[in-house]
Amino acid sequence: MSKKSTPARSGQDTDMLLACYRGMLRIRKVEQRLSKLFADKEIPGFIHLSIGQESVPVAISRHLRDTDTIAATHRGHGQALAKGIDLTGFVAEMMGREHGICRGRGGSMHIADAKLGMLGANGIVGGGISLATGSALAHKLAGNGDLAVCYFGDGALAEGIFHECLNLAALWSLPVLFACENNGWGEFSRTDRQFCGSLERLAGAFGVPYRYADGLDVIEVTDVAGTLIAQMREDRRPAVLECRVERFHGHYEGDPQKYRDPAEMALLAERDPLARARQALTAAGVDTARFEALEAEIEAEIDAAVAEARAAPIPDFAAASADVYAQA
Amino acid sequence: MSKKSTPARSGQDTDMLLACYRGMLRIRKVEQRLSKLFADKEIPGFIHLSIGQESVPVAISRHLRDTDTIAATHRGHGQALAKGIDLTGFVAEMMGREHGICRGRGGSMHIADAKLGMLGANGIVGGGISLATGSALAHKLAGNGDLAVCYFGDGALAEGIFHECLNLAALWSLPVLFACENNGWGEFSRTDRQFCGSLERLAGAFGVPYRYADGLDVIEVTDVAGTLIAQMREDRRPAVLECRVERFHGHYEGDPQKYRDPAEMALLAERDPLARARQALTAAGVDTARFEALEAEIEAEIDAAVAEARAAPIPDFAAASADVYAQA
Amino acid sequence: MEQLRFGQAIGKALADAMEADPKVILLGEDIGEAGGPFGVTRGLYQRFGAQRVFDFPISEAALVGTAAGAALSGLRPVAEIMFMDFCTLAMDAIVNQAAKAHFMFGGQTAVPIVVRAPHGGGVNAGAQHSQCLEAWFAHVPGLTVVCPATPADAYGLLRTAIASPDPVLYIENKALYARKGEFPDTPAAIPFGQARTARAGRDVTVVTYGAALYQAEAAATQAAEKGIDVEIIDLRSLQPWDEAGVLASLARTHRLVIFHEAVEAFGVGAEIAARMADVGFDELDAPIVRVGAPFMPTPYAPNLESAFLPDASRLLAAIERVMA
Amino acid sequence: MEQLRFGQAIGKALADAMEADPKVILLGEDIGEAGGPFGVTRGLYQRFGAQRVFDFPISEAALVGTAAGAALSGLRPVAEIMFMDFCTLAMDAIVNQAAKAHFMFGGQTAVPIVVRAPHGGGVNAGAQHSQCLEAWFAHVPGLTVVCPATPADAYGLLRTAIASPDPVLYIENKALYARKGEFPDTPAAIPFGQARTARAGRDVTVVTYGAALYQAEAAATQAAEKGIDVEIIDLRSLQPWDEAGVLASLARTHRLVIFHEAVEAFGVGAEIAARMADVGFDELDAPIVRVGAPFMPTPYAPNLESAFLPDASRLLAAIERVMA
Ligand SMILES: Cc1ncc(C[n+]2csc(CCOP(=O)(O)OP(=O)(O)O)c2C)c(N)n1
Ligand SMILES: Cc1ncc(C[n+]2csc(CCOP(=O)(O)OP(=O)(O)O)c2C)c(N)n1
Ligand SMILES: [Mg+2]
Ligand SMILES: [Mg+2]
Repeated sequence: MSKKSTPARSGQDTDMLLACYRGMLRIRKVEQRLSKLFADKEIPGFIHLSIGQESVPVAISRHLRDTDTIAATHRGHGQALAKGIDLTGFVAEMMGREHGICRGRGGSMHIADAKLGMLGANGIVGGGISLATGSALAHKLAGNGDLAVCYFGDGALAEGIFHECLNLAALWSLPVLFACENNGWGEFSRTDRQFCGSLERLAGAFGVPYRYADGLDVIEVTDVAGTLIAQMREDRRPAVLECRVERFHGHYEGDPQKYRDPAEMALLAERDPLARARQALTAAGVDTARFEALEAEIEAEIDAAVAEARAAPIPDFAAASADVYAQA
Repeated sequence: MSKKSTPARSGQDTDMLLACYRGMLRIRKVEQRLSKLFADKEIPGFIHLSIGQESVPVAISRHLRDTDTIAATHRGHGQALAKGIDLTGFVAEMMGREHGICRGRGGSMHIADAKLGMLGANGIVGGGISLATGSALAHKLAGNGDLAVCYFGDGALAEGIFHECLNLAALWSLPVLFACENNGWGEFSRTDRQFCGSLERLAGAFGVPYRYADGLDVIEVTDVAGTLIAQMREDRRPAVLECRVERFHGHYEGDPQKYRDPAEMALLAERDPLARARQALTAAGVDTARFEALEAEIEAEIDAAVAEARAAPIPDFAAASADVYAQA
Repeated sequence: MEQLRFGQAIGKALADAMEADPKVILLGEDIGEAGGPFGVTRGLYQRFGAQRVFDFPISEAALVGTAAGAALSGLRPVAEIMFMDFCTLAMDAIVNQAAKAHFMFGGQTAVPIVVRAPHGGGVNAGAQHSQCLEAWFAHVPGLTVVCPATPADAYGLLRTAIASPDPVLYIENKALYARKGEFPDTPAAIPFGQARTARAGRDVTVVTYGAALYQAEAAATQAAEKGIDVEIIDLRSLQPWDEAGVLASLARTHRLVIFHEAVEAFGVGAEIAARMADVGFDELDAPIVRVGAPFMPTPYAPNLESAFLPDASRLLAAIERVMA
Repeated sequence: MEQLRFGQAIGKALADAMEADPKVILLGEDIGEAGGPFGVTRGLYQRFGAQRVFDFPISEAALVGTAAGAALSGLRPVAEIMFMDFCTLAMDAIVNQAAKAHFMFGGQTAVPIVVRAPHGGGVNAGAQHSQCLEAWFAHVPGLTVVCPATPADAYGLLRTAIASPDPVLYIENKALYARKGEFPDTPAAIPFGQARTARAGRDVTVVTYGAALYQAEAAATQAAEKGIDVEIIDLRSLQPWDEAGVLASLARTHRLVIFHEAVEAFGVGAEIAARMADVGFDELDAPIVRVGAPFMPTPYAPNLESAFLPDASRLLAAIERVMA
């Protein structure tokens, strides 16, 4: 594990790193609040936090337009927030309220914001892969220059649908970015006990460009994602991006992670993209006051969102049951 | 397309080539008879002939034991015959008779002989892939040294189940040979318009050994399959074998193949593994009388099988409907 | 009225829908240059081109999944599953993705896809190429399921399906493709959930759908010779189905037989019977009898398959039973 | 009689079956070292080792397909699908391969697999983690489908399922895992197709299965206060189901309500109702009423999900209706 921190090369670079840091911090703070709300039973069901993995959606989203589409995962809060989802609607959804972005019908695993091109989070591992591929087909036929981003975990690599869609995207030249958030785990099992393929070589077998980036370093991810996406806007072909990240929390919130080696857990702090970015920002002269202001700003936003969500009514059953079909 | 014929290196080689030739000729003659029976409406439904592809199962089966298992395809007559299926039971099955190997309940796409470790032909493209993989798991746990052969067409490469099983077989070291009969077509569409992956590189992505053999040359296939299988008996790991073959008949019997380029069709004769083998045998001194005797012998066997099948009763519906469950 | 084949009516509906709406695209195995395994899409690739008609790799999960994703991004894909039996490979996309997206996302989105799936036996294609699995889909909230029997209905329901914002399973019996029927000069879209009275009668209501209609008509003719006047209701839509229409017929005849090609147990007929045993209970003068395929996989041998497929004679026996 | 939790009874059945037959192996995601997502397989990996208990990659199609292939080669695999909703990814292996092999191959082979699948809602897990899809499988010839409600039945049916030469869908309601119940000192295998009279009564028969049983018991208690004596039949097996047992109860009570958690339309209850509207017609003194979930995906918000799930009060209303 390299300890070199991202060098902030210039003022402009510092601004960008700060923006990335802010985006990651916002996701972190929101999820920490979700964790608390869950522990307090204000959020029901089960939720999967992406704490430790914030760099990937933040970095990718920097290169996305509103009209680009994304398929998110069960661990997709960061993916949604980075794409720009409204925080109150997001929190209210978790809390099962009428003002939730999905009017309380979906929950954490089904967060979607159609206006932002969200094809939805997905409770099915690999479920978003074909949706994103199909969305890329629509973009291609519309000739609009948009692209689709398909987020998925390393566990989803074992699902056949990934193979099917990688083939299709390569065969038909579809502008879909397959973005693998590789946290080394699928639930309670290490991914290397579940999947033995090389993603790089799989992409290569279909002639699809592949790039790796260390999720510890948000600037590296931003650069690599930027290169791939710029290329995709040009040549309208698929690409694969793999980022190593760490899953700080359990598989689901409340998972005690007994199956993880304490020694490994102890090392996680060193693999925190936020700590890394903050270190670099500090080195570039950003002072504590600035960080504190950032935090305060975000906490205030979250407080407001939670308060608004709490105040929102619970959804009406009759209305929900009448809304199974889009056809009136 | 190389015109060099297989050199028959010695008397032993000639014997082996003759045995291969006989195996291929038997498949060819049986399928030609099926073609006639189908045209005469003695065989109902639809059948998929493997004429032009006989070398692969003949070559592979030379290295198989009775207890090795195979999963066959919709184009699997040759695979079944090479494994040693009883010809009368086979023909009677096609004709929908009680004496059919599946008592007339399965038909061409569901030919199975449990005694010979046949996991069944399959009407689902890719349907046999997981069956063979599971069978290899059983072999591995039994520690019996047996292996499973999974035949599949190039069209099946696009199905996700192939990816899932390649991963599993590599991950768990399962002795399954993935044998791809690549005839360049999936129904009425060229495979290169359906699949753009490299099988070799896919296998490589999972660390699975891959070998190619030209199906035109039954000796080449025998050698390559032999090497892979010997290795598999040793190391109990999966392997991939890809053989280029030609589909002489239509996708299904009766398919006029209007979608194929006449120029390409005209070249098929040059890609006939039987013609190639016969040429080599002739060069090695096998005379016409010998070939004629072979043909006569096989035709007599087929005549007898067809006669017996024709004489067999049609199946009883009550018995069939009572046999949906194995549990008495 | 001209005569048109059932398969041609489907092809015409596809063509007219594509003409009317550039967002309609077709996805399926061998549907392009080759014109489809049953010739239903013949000429469409040539007419609309490679940007509208897509030959799909043999990967049914991706087929329906990409259709759903394209629909979420504004297209109106019609996906062909070559044989309904292969829906087994695409269930996640149909059931967990397409059917639920509108609801789960709080009404923000719609998934206007049509999945065309040929079902049915009679061609000795064996157990994996003959199944009638419509009951599965009718059980899934969010899906619409239709199964036409005539060329006019095939056309009209397909136009409605393609125009619908919701995912529709459009089921066509492959034995019908070559069958000719009357076709109106100006064919109309047919709304979901409206049954058609295929034959008016006073004594017993036979509810059916798809190719079984023709066996029902034959049975009705035979019943008439025995003095039994059969009313035939062709459901056309299975989800939603015309409960009011069936009930109205039952209120006239007081006897009900349900007839379909699918396996009887847990089939579509079970729901019709169950509803009528509830809301129609007071109208019933006889047991509700269902006639469907026996509980076994479709057998291959011609004599076995003939015995397996529900036919007019089994239906007639059921009609006579409820009249007894 | 000791008390055992439902989930523990399943674990014990697995352990006892593995002890009794070395051919029994377990395949599933996270079932090994981690002990399973719901703890059902806890300790089995440690006890039986990596050659008997397999953590499977996240690939459900291969999971059931390899189980079927291993079964064809002599093993008796028990495959766990983590949530029944994910069966959508394994339908081909279940329906086109495992269910049909014995028949298609003329009785040469058997496919002794068990697919364990947790169904049911109540934990705010949303539309893709709550479905009760048993009706699909009950419609497929070749499959056996069971759904126990008590620890004793969970044990007994699982032993029978593992011993069966045929593919069995073994469905467990995840809300039951922690529920305790009486467990016999020498637990016995329970044959397929035999219902259990969970409560004897004279006025109305309630047919149910799985976790819904407990709501039915609550409703029966409430009904008793109103002077209605409810008989509860717990089906336990859905395919085959105990038609004779249900009919015998109906012949005593002359009134029938069917109650399950699954979506009502085209659900398991439809078949029960349809059969009773046929063979039980003469016994019926009232409409057959079904109570199941409304026709919508499982909603997430707790208040929505509570309103969605069929409960004792809805059942009681149905009981009162048929008594009216
Ligand atoms: C098809 C399917 N199988 C299994 C599950 C259960 N499940 C939920 S998350 C998960 C692990 C996924 O691992 P990965 O894709 O790496 O994502 P991560 O949780 O690590 O972010 C599993 C097995 C599921 N939701 N869907
Ligand atoms: C799952 C599935 N999809 C589609 C089909 C229809 N189908 C039968 S054979 C075939 C082509 C298969 O091509 P390939 O695997 O190369 O085998 P070949 O026919 O060339 O031997 C197709 C699409 C099927 N039987 N099963
Ligand atoms: Mg992971
Ligand atoms: Mg091919």
